[in-house]
Amino acid sequence: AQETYFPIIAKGFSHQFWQAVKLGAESAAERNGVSITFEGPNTEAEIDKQTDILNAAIAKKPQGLGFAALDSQAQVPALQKAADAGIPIVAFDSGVESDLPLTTCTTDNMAAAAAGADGLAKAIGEEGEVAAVIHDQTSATGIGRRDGFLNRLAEAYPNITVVDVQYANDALKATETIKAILQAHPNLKGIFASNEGAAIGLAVALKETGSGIVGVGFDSGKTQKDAVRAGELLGSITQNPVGIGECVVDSLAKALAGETLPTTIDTGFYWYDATNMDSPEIAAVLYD
Amino acid sequence: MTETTLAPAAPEKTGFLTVATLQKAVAFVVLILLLGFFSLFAPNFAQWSNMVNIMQATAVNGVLGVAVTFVIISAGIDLSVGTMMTLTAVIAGLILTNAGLPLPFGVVGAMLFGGFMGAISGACIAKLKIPPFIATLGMMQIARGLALVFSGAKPIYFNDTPSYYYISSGSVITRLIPGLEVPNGVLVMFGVAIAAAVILNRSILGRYIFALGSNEEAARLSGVNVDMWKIVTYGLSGLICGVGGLLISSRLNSAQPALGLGYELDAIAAAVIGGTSLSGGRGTILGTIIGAFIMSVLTNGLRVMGVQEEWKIVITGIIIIAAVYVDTVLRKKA
Amino acid sequence: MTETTLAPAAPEKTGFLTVATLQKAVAFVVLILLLGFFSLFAPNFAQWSNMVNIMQATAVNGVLGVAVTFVIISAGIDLSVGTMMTLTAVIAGLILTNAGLPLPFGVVGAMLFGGFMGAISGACIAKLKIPPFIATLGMMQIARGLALVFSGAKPIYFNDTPSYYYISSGSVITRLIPGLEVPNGVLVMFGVAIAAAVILNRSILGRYIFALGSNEEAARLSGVNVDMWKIVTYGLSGLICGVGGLLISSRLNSAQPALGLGYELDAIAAAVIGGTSLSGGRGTILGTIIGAFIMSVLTNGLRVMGVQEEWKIVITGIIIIAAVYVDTVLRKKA
Amino acid sequence: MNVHDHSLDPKPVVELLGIEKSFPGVRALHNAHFDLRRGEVHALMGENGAGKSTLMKVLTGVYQPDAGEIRVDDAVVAMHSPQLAQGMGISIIHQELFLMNHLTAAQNIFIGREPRRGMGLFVDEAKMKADAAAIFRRMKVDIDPAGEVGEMTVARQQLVEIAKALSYEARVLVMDEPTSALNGTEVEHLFEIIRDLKAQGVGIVYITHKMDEVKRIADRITVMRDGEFIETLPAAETPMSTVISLMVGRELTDHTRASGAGAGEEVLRVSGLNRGSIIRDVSFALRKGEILGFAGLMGAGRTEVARAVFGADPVDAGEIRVHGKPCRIASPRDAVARGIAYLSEDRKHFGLVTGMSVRDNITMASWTRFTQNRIWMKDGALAEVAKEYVARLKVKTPTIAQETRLLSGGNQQKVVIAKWLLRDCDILIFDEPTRGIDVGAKSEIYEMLKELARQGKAIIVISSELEEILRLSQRILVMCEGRITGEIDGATATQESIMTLATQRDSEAA
Ligand SMILES: Nc1ncnc2c1ncn2[C@@H]1O[C@H](COP(=O)(O)OP(=O)(O)OP(=O)(O)O)[C@@H](O)[C@H]1O
Ligand SMILES: Nc1ncnc2c1ncn2[C@@H]1O[C@H](COP(=O)(O)OP(=O)(O)OP(=O)(O)O)[C@@H](O)[C@H]1O
Ligand SMILES: [Mg+2]
Ligand SMILES: [Mg+2]
Repeated sequence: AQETYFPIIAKGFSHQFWQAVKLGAESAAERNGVSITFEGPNTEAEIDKQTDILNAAIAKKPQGLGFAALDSQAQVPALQKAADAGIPIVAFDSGVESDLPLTTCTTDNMAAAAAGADGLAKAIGEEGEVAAVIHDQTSATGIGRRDGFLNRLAEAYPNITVVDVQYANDALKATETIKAILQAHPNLKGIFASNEGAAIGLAVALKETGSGIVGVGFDSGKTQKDAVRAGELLGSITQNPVGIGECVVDSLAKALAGETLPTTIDTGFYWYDATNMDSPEIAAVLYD
Repeated sequence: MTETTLAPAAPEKTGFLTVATLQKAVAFVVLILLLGFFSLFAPNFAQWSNMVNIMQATAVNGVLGVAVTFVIISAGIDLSVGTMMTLTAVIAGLILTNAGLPLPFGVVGAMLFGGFMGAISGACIAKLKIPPFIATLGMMQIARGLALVFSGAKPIYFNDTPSYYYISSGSVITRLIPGLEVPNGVLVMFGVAIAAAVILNRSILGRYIFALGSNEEAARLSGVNVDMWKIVTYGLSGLICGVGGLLISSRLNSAQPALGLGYELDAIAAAVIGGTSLSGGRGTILGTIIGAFIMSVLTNGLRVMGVQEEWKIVITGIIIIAAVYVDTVLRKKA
Repeated sequence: MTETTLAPAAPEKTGFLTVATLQKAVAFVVLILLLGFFSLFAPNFAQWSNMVNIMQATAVNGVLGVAVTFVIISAGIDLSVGTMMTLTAVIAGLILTNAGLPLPFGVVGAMLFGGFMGAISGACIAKLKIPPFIATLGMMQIARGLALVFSGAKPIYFNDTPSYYYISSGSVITRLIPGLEVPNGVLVMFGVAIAAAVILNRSILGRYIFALGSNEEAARLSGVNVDMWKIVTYGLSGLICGVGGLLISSRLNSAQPALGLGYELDAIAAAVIGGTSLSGGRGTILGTIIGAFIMSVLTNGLRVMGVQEEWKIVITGIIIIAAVYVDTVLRKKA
Repeated sequence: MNVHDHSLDPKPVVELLGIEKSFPGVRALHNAHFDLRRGEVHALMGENGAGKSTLMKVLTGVYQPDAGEIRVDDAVVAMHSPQLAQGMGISIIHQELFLMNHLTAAQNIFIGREPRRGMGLFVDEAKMKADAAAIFRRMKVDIDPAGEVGEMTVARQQLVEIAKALSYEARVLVMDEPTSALNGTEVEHLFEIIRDLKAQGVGIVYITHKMDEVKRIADRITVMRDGEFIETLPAAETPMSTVISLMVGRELTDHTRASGAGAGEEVLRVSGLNRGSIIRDVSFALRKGEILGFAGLMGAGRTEVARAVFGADPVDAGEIRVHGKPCRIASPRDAVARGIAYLSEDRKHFGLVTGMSVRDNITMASWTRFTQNRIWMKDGALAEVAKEYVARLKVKTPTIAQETRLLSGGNQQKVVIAKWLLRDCDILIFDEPTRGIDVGAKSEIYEMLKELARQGKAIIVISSELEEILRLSQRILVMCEGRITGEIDGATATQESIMTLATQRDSEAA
């Protein structure tokens, strides 16, 4: 019989986060005895390119499809083609506004970022000026994490003012951006960085300026983990990307086996800092 | 005095699909080679549904390639085609969704706005003597920023204008010939290409574009209004980007304000692979369309083969170089 | 019979910092204007610590700008400088972290590898007659893909080579003159610039780079080994990208394989703002460094002012055009 | 005056035998022979497109012949690159300038073989400049070795090319129309150098369309026609009329001088034209039906005046009246719209769109007249007029679709002339209209200019050839250092009277 094959289409592939998802998907594929490919566009803006990837994947007549939609609406018609061809679909990372996917292995960016806001707020005594550096102004992940952070602060911490929100899509640009923010706001007490690249930039900027303010990151990666461990960053949030990858492949395998799936599977997120990052539960979801 | 030797007249190069043009468009050979290769080695590649995928994936890049071909033949460059496409898509969104006007307003508005912004690039180049690379690099940023400003950095959906989706993704052809499912977007691309080829080869604008690209100073000293024609050329490029904006936003049923960066390099690559000379004065629309097809066949084929993403990037780089090499060699032989 | 009139001899343009060079580098005026503007309107902008920020933010783009300046003067273009920087950083990581060799191997290895890859671009251009735009566009993809392949698409950290961090972020100057805290990365940039200026203005290679950019055919007919010197030029560009790779990876203490796309346009913009002509034959290293400073002052100033992201993009676009415009106007007057 | 050295070594240094060379659609050379001896000046003559430049490019390794033999010192060689030719002591001054505009004169002269220092890595600029200065001194020209070539006039650029060829210390020197942009003085200096070189035993191939030059310096003359060898003659015994009839295959009618009659109403008046120190207070008038000559030495400012009137360059001050009406001419477009045409002295850069066809070049200034609804080109009509002008000017081209860069120099010039004839302006400014044009075609162009004047056109001719000025002009304006130093009636003008005015410098006038 023909080998079971699932194309997994992510929002990107070169970022650490997506590489970790890929890792999870690959290990689950091995476990389930299926083959996968893992693809994604260059940036989270290239929605049409992702649609082309999706179309090429459907052309291969796969047995299942994992899809992390860059836009919750725009790609529904393309997914419809897959559904019409009888291909089971599992959405991941963020959902689509449609009931085509059998399930969504999701992670709540808003809630995760809110946890970061809580951590930051507590560390600065729930008052003072803070700023945020977001990795992307328009993507679902970027918007979710930004708004989760800002909304939580606005709701729960009236004495904290957000003096600046800027955007930087790589570690170097994040470094320069954060240094400029520190320059402009000498009274700043804390900064939130919304992905691994931004968090590396945060760590480098704090080191270079010798600033002692509170930094909170997102995702994982060696630089960030080292900085958290060394106390240079207060802490960070991680979303268990490996778990997401496993969930996608496992769900597809279950669907083929005829199991019914819940509409969403929350893979969760975790706040980690120097105190808990070596606990087995946290260490398992961190990656280098 | 002795007679001038008159060898048999060479065929004149004018039409879109004359033998001479086809001979020139040797990129075609590369395209056939790629199609052949993938048909053999990529399972499920050679199916009509996948050909439709490829055509659809070519539409936007093909249209942007046509836009930039005009400019490149005039010895300029347009780095703003990608973000200009995005900006015009956002304008269409503003007109149709935010202002709620009927479809034709959106279509015409997006194109005119593209033409207007292109003309501004052209004016910077012609009047302020800014090098095209810089003027359009600046415009690339301006268009990108304005797309975010106008859209509030959020996608604008066209849900209120259901017919919008048909610009790109419906299929007039299927209605005429059931079973032959060619999306409208592809027809639009071919339509733009034919119109562009006619303009380039038959109109006075096209003639001036070639003259500008070959020797601008000689054209100026012949009394040609060089400045005006430059502005018109960039304006035309912007207008065609407007068509690109309509295509992509119709396909995604939304104007995505962050999209577009990097598309300019693909468009330029399509033109150059198709034999347009970056030093100006030489190029064909047919070549550009073939160039765009080469790029999407390559991308699609590698995807269908399931090549690892990072290797896909490496191979794409190699094939772009190889395609132009084959083109150079064949051109010399021709 | 009477003598023909002799115009007063023009001042000589040779050195890195002669009056003539400075006069040419009118981009300087734009830089001063920008600094003045932000000092007035951006709170806390005009502080030494921020000047250090700006210098440090200039280092990478300045070095890449120098790399591409050589190529542009030779009438070529190098779109691969950004991803080549990334690739060389990854190579340094492989040598130092994965193979565990001592620091000098990593430094030299990264630069040589960059030079080697650059020479491949050069060979495609010189021997296969691929237009530089396409050859380096292909190389941009190849380098990007290889960076991902070699690194396994994961950052490589330099934690085992603690001294690596000092290449970019230590400060030799502070040790000599306590209080004057200028990071090494900035020194490296100036060192590269001075070496590059000497090569460009004094060496045989520099002479041939200008000759290639002015009239390649004339150089060829005069017996210049045009092909070889092109390869050397692109090789040199790649080698300097290697320095850029060391700078960025040392600063981030890791080689980030996904970074680098888009850096080429900044580098080219720095060169052109600094007065290098995209049609070849004209350009200075000093101008490029000033151009790079203009870009980072602009970015830093807008960030310190806290201008909204989308407007920041628009303003950057406008200022790039304006800077080149001022340059054009002043140059004409000079 | 003629220098004929009769103690010539009869054994040739280089020999070209039965050379064949074809380009797509054109047979440029067919059974061409040529040989050159030590210490002789061998003139190579022929009409435009006869194959002279091509033959010399074959000799110097730029082109490979399809058949035939090249012998150097009696040995057959495969001349596969320019470097090889240089290595054998054969160097060439190309008809079209091959200079690097952004480099200085010295840098251009020594490109590829710079004096070096610092382990061979660095250029010894000082030595290079000194060496270049020495060559310029020898040529008795005042060119700054550190001046950028792109800023120089065509004449100076040509001198730099000559200096470059001299610097090779070659034993065979090919000069392809070296004086086409030069004036009397420079030509004299060049001839002195040629005599020196001869004395040193250098063999010189000299290509020109100027008969008087041939008469003065050539030892032997080889005539080519349609790519074929016709005859080699000793210069001393052969009358020029024989050479000309061999070249064109028939006798030429003798030329008459222009008369002052026939001038009508004033069509152009320029007053108080100023631009820096290049154009100083230039005023003149031009009448319907007349040919006004502009004479002067190299760099006198004639081209600059013409460009200023044409709107190609901005001016500081000055008024221009066309048909009595003052008008602002800010661009060539304004000028053409008011009926002024300008034929540039530099056809390669300012005259031709070399990448486009003969048809498009001829019609370029008139495209707007050949459109439908002012948008669509009537290509059929374009082709028709282009063919008409190709026939009328006897442009040698395989088809009107041929790219102009593939034409011989003289035929390119004809294409540019055709462009302006077709545009049918009232005021024609012709800057060096016969540069690179052969004798036969030249007299045809002279007749054409006279005919145009008779038809009521007003014509300005700028020329460095006094012959030409004298033959054509009803009035002659002489310029020196940007000023008009005098006006002479064409009927009474002599070379001497022109030269006196042309050298009337400020210092001498004061
Ligand atoms: N590269 C080329 N491709 C096609 N045709 C060419 C090329 N070079 C020269 N020809 C043709 O070969 C013929 C001889 O040209 P050539 O330049 O040798 O003439 P010439 O005797 O030097 O004329 P002139 O006096 O005008 O300089 C011409 O018809 C010309 O159009
Ligand atoms: N772009 C320029 N910048 C500065 N000086 C120039 C420029 N062009 C020409 N000149 C100078 O202007 C003067 C007049 O040059 P012009 O070309 O008008 O002379 P001409 O009488 O036409 O002589 P010819 O054409 O024989 O060289 C010369 O001294 C020349 O060096
Ligand atoms: Mg010739
Ligand atoms: Mg002149």
